[in-house]
Amino acid sequence: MIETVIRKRIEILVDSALVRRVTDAIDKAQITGWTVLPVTSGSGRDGRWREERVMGTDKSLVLTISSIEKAEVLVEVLAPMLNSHGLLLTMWDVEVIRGERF
Amino acid sequence: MIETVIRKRIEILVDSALVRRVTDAIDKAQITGWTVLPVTSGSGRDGRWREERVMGTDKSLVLTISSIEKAEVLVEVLAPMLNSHGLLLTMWDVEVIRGERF
Amino acid sequence: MIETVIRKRIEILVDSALVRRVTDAIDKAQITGWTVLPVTSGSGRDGRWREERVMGTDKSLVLTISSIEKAEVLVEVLAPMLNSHGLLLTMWDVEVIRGERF
Amino acid sequence: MAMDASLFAPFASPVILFFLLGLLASALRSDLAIPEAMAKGMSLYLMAAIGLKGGVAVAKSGVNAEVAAALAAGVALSFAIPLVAYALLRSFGRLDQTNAGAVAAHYGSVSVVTYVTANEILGAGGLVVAGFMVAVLAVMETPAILSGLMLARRGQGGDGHSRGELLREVFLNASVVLLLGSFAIGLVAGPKGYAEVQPLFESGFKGVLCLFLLDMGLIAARRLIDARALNLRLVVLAIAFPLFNGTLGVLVGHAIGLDVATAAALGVLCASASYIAVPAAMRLAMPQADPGIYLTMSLSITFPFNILVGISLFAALSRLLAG
Amino acid sequence: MAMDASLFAPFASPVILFFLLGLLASALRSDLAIPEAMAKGMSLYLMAAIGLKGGVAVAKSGVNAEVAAALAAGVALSFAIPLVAYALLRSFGRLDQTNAGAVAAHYGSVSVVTYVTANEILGAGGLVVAGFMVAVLAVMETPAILSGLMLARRGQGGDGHSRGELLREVFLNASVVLLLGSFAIGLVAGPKGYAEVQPLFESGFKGVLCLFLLDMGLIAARRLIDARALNLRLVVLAIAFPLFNGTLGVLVGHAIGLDVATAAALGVLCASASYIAVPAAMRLAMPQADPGIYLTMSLSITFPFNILVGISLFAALSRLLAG
Amino acid sequence: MAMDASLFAPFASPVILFFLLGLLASALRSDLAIPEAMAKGMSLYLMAAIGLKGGVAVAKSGVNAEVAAALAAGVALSFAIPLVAYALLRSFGRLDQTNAGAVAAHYGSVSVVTYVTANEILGAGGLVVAGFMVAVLAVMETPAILSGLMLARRGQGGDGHSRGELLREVFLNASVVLLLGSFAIGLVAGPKGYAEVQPLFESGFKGVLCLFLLDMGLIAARRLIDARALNLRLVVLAIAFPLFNGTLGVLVGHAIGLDVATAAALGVLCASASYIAVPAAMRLAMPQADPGIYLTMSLSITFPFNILVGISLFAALSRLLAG
Ligand SMILES: Nc1ncnc2c1ncn2[C@@H]1O[C@H](COP(=O)(O)O)[C@@H](O)[C@H]1O
Ligand SMILES: Nc1ncnc2c1ncn2[C@@H]1O[C@H](COP(=O)(O)O)[C@@H](O)[C@H]1O
Ligand SMILES: Nc1ncnc2c1ncn2[C@@H]1O[C@H](COP(=O)(O)O)[C@@H](O)[C@H]1O
Ligand code: NA
Ligand code: NA
Ligand code: NA
Repeated sequence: MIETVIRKRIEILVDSALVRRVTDAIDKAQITGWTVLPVTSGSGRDGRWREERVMGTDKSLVLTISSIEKAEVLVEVLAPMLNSHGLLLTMWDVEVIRGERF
Repeated sequence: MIETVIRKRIEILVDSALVRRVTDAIDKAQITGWTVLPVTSGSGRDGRWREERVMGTDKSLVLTISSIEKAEVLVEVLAPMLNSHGLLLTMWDVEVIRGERF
Repeated sequence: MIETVIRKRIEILVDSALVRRVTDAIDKAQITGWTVLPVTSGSGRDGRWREERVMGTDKSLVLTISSIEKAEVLVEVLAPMLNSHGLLLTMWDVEVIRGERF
Repeated sequence: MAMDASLFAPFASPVILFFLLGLLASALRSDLAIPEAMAKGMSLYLMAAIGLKGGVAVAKSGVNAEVAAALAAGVALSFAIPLVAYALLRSFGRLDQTNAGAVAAHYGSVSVVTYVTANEILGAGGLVVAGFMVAVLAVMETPAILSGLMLARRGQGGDGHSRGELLREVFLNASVVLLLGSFAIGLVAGPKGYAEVQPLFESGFKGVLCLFLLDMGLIAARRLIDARALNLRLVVLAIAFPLFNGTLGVLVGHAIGLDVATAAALGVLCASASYIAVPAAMRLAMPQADPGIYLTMSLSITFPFNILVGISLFAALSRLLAG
Repeated sequence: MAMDASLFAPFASPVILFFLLGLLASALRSDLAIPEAMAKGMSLYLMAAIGLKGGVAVAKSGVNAEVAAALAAGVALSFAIPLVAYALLRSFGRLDQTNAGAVAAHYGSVSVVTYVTANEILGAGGLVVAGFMVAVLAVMETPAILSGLMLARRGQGGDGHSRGELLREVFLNASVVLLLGSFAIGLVAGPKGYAEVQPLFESGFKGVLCLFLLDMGLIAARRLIDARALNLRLVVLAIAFPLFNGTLGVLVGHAIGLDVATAAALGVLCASASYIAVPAAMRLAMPQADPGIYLTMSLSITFPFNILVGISLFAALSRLLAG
Repeated sequence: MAMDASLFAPFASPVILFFLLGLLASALRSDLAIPEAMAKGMSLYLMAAIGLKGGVAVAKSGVNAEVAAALAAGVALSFAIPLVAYALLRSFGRLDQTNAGAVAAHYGSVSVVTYVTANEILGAGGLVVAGFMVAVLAVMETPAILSGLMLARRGQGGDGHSRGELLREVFLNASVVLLLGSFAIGLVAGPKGYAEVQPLFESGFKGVLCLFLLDMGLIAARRLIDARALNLRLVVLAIAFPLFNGTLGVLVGHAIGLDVATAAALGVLCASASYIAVPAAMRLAMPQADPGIYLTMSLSITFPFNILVGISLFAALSRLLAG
């Protein structure tokens, strides 16, 4: 059987205009990579939004896999933005193959 | 270290035409929000589908984070639709920051 | 309370040109279905990429839910491609409803 | 001899040739594909364009008893066609109540692209369809959904929660709103206002239709290849329905006094089957019905049949009736 | 009497009628929607088209003191308008410092689509706006962002990390680059080079504008329906601002010697509020400000007001001033 | 003197100016971007348009020995160019076997947009390329992929599983199918059928090409900025290849008796490097090869070089050879 190791998967929902800042933080935490997924619409305390053209209100989902240590570094780095810019961050354990990459 | 709490992450794959009904159920369960992701294609017992234009066969992925109690309420509310409308629901524990929001 | 069972959720990030090969592997492992999500951009050891038109560098995320046994079969089947084609595979336990389907 | 030529003339039109290219490319499993946003954009464009054009035509011609008769006939046919179709789907087609109702609803409703293509093919043969038929097209979209649902649910209580949602979906669905809306805009703006936007909506029309039919060909063939639920009986019905309903439409058209072209267009509307509005409504109201049946029949068999054969046939029939 | 007619003439134009259709469809909660990629594509097209056209016009007319005066007036007005707006938003509107600064920035900046629509409506009334106004449009996008930020942050240290990012966002944002870039291309290519691409950029223009305004109508009405944060005081300001700023713009235009059409266009620029560039900058620089306030005011109230009423009003005013 | 002017004339064309705008905007790190669906849509449009136009031209001119010679030359050159390129990439470029094979395949294949742009630039200089060159373009896409793979895999057993998939990818890839398909449609429909769709496919062509090249400029410059794997030797090769291959193509063109314009176009095809079909095939067949090398060379260096310099150069050379 193929061997797997446990890593953290972190997903961050963020204004598209701020994606760059989040991925810079990921690079700074020396995590090997990240992937961005599109998002169509949503609703939260600020009300509903839709992928509303170029109006600065659309969001993206940034996903990154990392070791637990680097995940903690990333969360520390992002902490101020989490509140000021209303990021939504979730994190959980996943099995990965070729774990030495992360 | 930043403190995290455990919440449920629920993802529901649903016909795009029915997204509204699912998000209404989420609102009714008093969960603070939800986010919709696009989906490109898939295959199941009913065979293959693709993001087939405006033909009513395309799907979306609705994602919501909530406390365990509210998650249970949501699942109860959605239960009839899960069968009749063939929703695909998965649910797992995640760590979140600013857990008081959910 | 509605009963849930534990299944594996597997997500595989793969060049869009190779999605077909991954879904064939899923079908071969006799898993009941799969769903493909679009992906916008990313960064890894090979540097950054963006959803760059029809240039063969765009990626997709293939998601499938299966029993633990079938998940193991799938991972075995995909193992050679994981290295040669640089797939990114993560896997974790989720609760599902109507678990007999998977 | 002349009729023969007119039957085959469409096959030299780029519009039809692009549709064939799409069918062929999918059959060969090429990866040619039209981006979804582009396909949706083209369909919005086509609907706005025919709506406008129809409205302007009516602004010129005025409204008369013929228009009212055509609208009434359209509504009645859309209601009635599912009843016959349902009976045949149950008996000859061996479908259960739910699936028979769902399929019947598709055949009572209409396909916008079939109508648009018919307009072009008829026009190339010198048959100019009356502008008000756009309004007939719009009003024929929904009645069939209601009779289809009624048939499918006889003896089963409906799903109360979703009634309002469904009615909104049915009466305010995108294509009805856009068709009737741009029809009204054409009426209000008239020929003068239309002149401003004519370059986009008229010059580009046939070219866009080519690309759109390329996409339809790709999708129709792909769906047929992936089809699991289809059997020979259903294929037979998917060809018999347009033949029967189209003939009925042409006859009714002549009976209520429509001209040759317009009666042929009514035939095409009756012959065509919906593959956009009705499937969406079915997913909401009858999720148990199998899209592998209703979409494959309407989109992969009836639609190509009408584009390649039906339209020319109903034109010939309408000419024949006019003597 | 004549003025009356000219005030209502726009309502027979398909451009305006499609906007009304969008508002109506959203109000009825129809599911009509324009795919996002298509909307973005149309907005890129419209900007490239007006940029090119403006550049070609200036290539023909040459640059003179009038151009310099108009550019200077545009920059000054964009800087200054937020100052007055801020004061009113704080006092009459009862907003906090952050939200007042954010809203003020929107009203100092401009809306490209309002400008484009004004060009068409003015043109239909025989008023041809000078080509260089495209450059004025481009330079008016950003100064207001800076004064808005300054107002919102008085007494609070700025966020050092993001300054560079913000300036890039502000000065190199997509619409500024595309407007000025295609303006420059028009200048260099001149009438001869432009002739090659005219079929796409000129013939299709009004039709594309129709579909784009359909989308804007859909979005504006939907946002208004979903709005939570709006109150009557803010609605009043969202109508008072364009009236006041537009009048100011027309007066300044006449004062610096612009012709009737061009002064009216300057009025429209002042009256219009940004809903693309500025919201994006605000999300970066002032995430605490509430889009439910600034977007709803600029997009759902001021934008429709200008399209339906403001443009005709400023045209009438400019004619009046010219005697 | 006259030649000098003709060399610089393209820089006043909006087509080239929009490409430069794209390069500049990316270099300044502006956020200007074309939605992906729109870019794909435009590329489908451009391919359908040149396919149709070529087919109609051949329908008029008929097929003769020249056409056969050009097709044969195209296939032979596409097979042969990778052999030379591979040797240089291994020795001078210091690439390993896999990457050298992958890059070589790109240079043997062709770039549709380079061809389209060349058509416009040559046409503006009075050089009308023969319609059948569209077919040559289509047949040159794939042979290079096969020779590139052969080179990369010498002495290593191929991956059996994927052979069929690869061949389908190669011979039925979207651009080959669309180019040949619309070429065939043009042939069948002829000038009369083409007239119907000409407004879309001909009038809009140059304008769409402008927007498409804007996007190409944005992508090419962005990729160059993000590039990690490139070194000076590879940059030198990415300029030497088009110079050498383009000259070869022009010479072969004259040798087989093509006219000035058509020989120049064959030169452009040889000089151009694929950045769509071949990269996709490489990801399937040689995932170990680094896109950071082959895409950056073909897209960010060779493509701009050909657009800005190469096309004019091969036109001048072809004129020179014709005396
Ligand atoms: N640690 C990571 N987390 C999330 N996505 C990643 C990670 N590493 C790589 N990726 C994604 O996988 C793609 C290929 O990675 P690589 O093979 O390292 O170039 C990247 O472009 C990213 O989209
Ligand atoms: N409980 C939740 N689950 C999933 N997504 C959420 C949730 N709460 C908020 N969101 C997303 O985060 C965005 C911003 O939320 P908020 O900051 O509460 O306005 C919303 O528009 C949703 O897309
Ligand atoms: N095991 C699975 N894993 C992931 N997605 C699935 C799975 N089974 C079904 N799906 C998705 O759910 C849709 C409906 O499935 P079904 O109801 O089985 O036809 C499919 O088209 C897939 O997109
Ligand atoms: Na029908
Ligand atoms: Na303003
Ligand atoms: Na080449």
